[in-house]
Amino acid sequence: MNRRKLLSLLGMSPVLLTGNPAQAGQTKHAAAPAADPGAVKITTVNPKGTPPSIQLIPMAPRLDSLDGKTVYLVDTGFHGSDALLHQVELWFNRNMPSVTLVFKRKAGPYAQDDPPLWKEIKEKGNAVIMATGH
Amino acid sequence: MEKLGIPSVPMATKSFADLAKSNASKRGMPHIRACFTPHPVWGKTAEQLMAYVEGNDPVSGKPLMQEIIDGLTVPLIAEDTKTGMMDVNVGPPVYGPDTLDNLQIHFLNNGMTDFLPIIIPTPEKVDAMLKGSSHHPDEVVGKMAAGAFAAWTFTVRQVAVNAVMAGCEPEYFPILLAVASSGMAALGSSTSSFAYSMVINGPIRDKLNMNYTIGAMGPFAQPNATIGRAWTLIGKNLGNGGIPGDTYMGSQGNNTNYNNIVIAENEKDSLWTPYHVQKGFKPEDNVVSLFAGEDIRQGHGARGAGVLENPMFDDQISDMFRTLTSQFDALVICDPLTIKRLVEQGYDTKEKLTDWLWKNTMRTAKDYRDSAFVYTFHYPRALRGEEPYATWYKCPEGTLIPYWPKPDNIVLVCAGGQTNPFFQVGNLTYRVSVSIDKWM
Amino acid sequence: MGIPSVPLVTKAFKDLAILNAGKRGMPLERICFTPHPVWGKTPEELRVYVDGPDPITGKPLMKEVVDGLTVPLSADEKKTGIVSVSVGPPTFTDTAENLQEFYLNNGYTDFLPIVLPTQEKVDAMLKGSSHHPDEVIGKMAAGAYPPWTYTVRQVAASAVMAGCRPEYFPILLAIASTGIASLFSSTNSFAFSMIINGPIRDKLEFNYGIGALGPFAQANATIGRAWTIMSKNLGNGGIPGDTYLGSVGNNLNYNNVVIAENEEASPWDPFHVQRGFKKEENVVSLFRGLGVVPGQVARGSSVNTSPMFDAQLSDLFSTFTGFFGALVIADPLVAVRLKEQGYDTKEKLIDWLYKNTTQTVKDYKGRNYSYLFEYPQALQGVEPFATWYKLPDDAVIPHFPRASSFNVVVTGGQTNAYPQAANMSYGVSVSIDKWM
Amino acid sequence: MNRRKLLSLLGMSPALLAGAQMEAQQPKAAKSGKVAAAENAQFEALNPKGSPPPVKLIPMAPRLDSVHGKTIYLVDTGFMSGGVLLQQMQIWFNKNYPDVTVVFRKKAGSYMEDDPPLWKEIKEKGNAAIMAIGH
Repeated sequence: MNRRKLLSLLGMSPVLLTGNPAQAGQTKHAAAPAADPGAVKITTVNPKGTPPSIQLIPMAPRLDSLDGKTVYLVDTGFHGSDALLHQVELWFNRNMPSVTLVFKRKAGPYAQDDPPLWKEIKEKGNAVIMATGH
Repeated sequence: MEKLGIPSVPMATKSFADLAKSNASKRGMPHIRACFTPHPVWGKTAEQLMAYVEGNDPVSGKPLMQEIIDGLTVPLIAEDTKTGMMDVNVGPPVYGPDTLDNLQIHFLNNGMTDFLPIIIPTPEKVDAMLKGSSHHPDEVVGKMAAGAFAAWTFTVRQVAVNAVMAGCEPEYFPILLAVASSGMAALGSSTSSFAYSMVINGPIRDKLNMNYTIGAMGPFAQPNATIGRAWTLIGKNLGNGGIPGDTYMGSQGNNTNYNNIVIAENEKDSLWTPYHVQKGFKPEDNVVSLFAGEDIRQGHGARGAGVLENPMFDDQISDMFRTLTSQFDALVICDPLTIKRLVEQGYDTKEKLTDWLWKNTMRTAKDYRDSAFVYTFHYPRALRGEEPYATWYKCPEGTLIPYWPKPDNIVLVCAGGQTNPFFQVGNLTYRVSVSIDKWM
Repeated sequence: MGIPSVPLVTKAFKDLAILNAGKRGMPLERICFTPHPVWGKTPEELRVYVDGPDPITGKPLMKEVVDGLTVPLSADEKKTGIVSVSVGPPTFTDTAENLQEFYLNNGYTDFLPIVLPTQEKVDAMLKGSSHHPDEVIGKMAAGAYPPWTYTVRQVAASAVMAGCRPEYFPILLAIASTGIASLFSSTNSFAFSMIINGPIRDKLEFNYGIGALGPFAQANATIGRAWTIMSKNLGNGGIPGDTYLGSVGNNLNYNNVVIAENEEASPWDPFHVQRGFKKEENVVSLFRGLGVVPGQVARGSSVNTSPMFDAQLSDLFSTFTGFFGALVIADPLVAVRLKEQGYDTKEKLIDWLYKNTTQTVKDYKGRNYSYLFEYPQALQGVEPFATWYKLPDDAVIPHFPRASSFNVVVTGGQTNAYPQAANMSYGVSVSIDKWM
Repeated sequence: MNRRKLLSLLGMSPALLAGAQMEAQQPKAAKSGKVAAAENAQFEALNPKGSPPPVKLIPMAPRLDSVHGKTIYLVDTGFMSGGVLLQQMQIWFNKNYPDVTVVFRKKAGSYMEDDPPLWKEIKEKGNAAIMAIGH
């Protein structure tokens, strides 16, 4: 930038800068304001993308009771969920001793699926309790 | 020098050409005869520098030394000897009438914004903002400069204009008046690109629906977003800061200057005393505390970060301090879960933890002396005998010393939504706490 | 699967659990809640949780679990079929002031003022690209959610809102086409960044001089912001407690660290040329990670006549996590000095940094990310993690797994000689020209 | 938030959630009013600038007839390597203007601080000054 432009950015008086219009001047002059222009309505577009449709999944039929059934306790790997499930296991031992409990840590990082485990539960289990969150 | 009657020529590197000229003008010598060398001078050999001396001024294209001698000997013209006072023009009090689109462009093109869209400060909107405070619109709030420049003054009304532009609601206005009254600009002129931060305490956080839980420091609530942004607009328009090459020289810039790290303390979920109470305010007082420094970073890289069973957050925070400069202090932001764990470890007050951190985070005197700014800012104080700097400069290189003079140089604040026990560390120094209630 | 199941979730994740169940097609899933947190609690404390009530319903937790598995399903719970999700009408009509408030209150913005996306403004934005307004250009999700799709026109609406000019539009289309959202659902508060290369930097007057990373130019300010607005509107990201869970939040999400490379003042190849593009091509490259730190905080960063930036950078990286990469953001003065020291290519510098930035195996294993993400890979034999996990605790290993963890870009105004560095990984480079 | 409200945030159809309000509806019911191009309406906007202090003009010092036989102070303000540059300049003067007395001085204190004793010395003993700033 040249000196004149720099000085005018400072807002220095044109006395020193003959012929240079001050930069921080008026905007283009326009006609007088319309009556209450802020009340005029305008139309804008919705910026949202298109979400996928959701396939509803019917929940699995419930068991008549847990007596004599096999319940899988699945740990998804978050801090502390194994310890919590262990307490759940102890609760069943105390209160519903006929329930068989199987503790499983889901393989892989928490965002990954574990198809072999789901297959095992499908074959051997009757119900699942999953712990997530820390 | 010129004031003393001695002709002088300031010489700067090409990068500082704009700055040198505008500074001379602000100091009253718009026609000073400045000369420029190529950039940088730093890191060059004697031979390379001799080539600079014998070469041309890269700004004017003329031989450098000829220009210097001319600068000292060519007689002055009338303009050069002008004296008196010169007013600086910042434009008319009102722009328009014009369309909203044209006004938006006008504000943007004239450096009055952070280059993001603004709410156009119409008289109606500014009046509505002024209703957010009992203070008279013409009351002078304070003075502000972005560095070693002459400070600009400003009124309640001028703060209101900037608050409207940033997108603030009138209920936020007392916070902005409190921030502006500190005179601290959120864009400092240094060639280092500094970061700024504000901590907000008191019932006003809930009254304004400030976010201090999930995503506390991100773009998830209007007061957090707009109050932080308003500080940058205030720095530009009321403190004349943020003009690159003139009042802003940060070589690379700092990405936190968009929002200036607004932190509403999560007092509800914190097991520790809120920050403003530590500063002597009452819990029911509303207070904004301002910080300045380098940056803020997450604690994930600390040794032992996020370990499964027994995280030692004291060790982790201390470990993060390894990459902080002693020129600035430490602002540690803890999620409430982190604090719960620290309390279980025995740190039931902030003071216990800052005391431990201060005693257990050490570096060698050599590392201290070799870190940024210390030579520039601490060494002169050491020469004057000021402690602990004098001792830190006298002791052998291998001596272990603390990072900062006192445990108070470490500040702890609670924010976060308890989805994970994390913490963040800012290399930021506490500057001032201001009552918001006084500006209501 | 046909097996009745009950998820156990801590109270802090209540909204998330319900919303996710809805998105997965089971809006009425029987979720049971425990107090928060579970993590760090003793077995005795957890037993109190198990014996106590669900903090949301107030009913005994284990009764709820057993009921969840045994009480017969209601008609609604058995429902099947496809539910379409509404995002509201295509346009809104009101006064400018009310609309500004409406967009803000409905989560369409980053809570800062916007330019209202009127039909005229969106049409003008669309003129910035030759692509058809109805072309579907990508899919985006802020995490493990079903992604949303969007058209050129929908990108244009977010671009207008952010304050972009029509000339910027191809850059936004290029970013949107990657499907990468700048607000990610993790409980970590991630930061994002983009590097812009090519002649478009000058055409759009990007700032890559003084204050390059700060609020000093319209292109830098609005394009970065537009990424966050797109992530909210097109990828359904950034809803706290639902698609955004970052506990503490990240201040860099306002602008997403827009870096226009100072190709002219750099002594090295520009970033896009390193990635196989031609110098005259316009390219945007995306990064993700944790944050940015300045070189002033490194050991040996004092002002002196022979700064060793290689060692300073290496020291700076010692508090980075190796899970993300290291992006060196060098001022041209730093780059020129490094070249004088013998690093005449970015690759030479990277090679040195990779070899000389080290840690002990003990420190490596002690980091959470290693255990959560790299230990499973080590078990599967993925290198270098497999070897690292076998070494003794005091063995010294690189801080980052590969030389490709490092990247170097040059920007800044040469007023002082400091770098910045981001703990961020390279994601992808996209041609901007294809979207012109 | 309850489940109904949360699911309605997802935009799920009210068929499943009878009675739940859709959030993403029209803004406050648009009354009949004219839907026109408010784009062209005229507004006034206040200037956001503060008040800068006036600048006191300082006349520059009279220039020398020539530098021959004069004493010139080279002042290093303490930025990186400024001193090395000025030393080269001193060598240049010795070579090209051997009758000029060149005095090299480093300004005391950090770069923000003033150094009155130095200014006094230059006023008394010097005829001209060259100051190096910037790195």
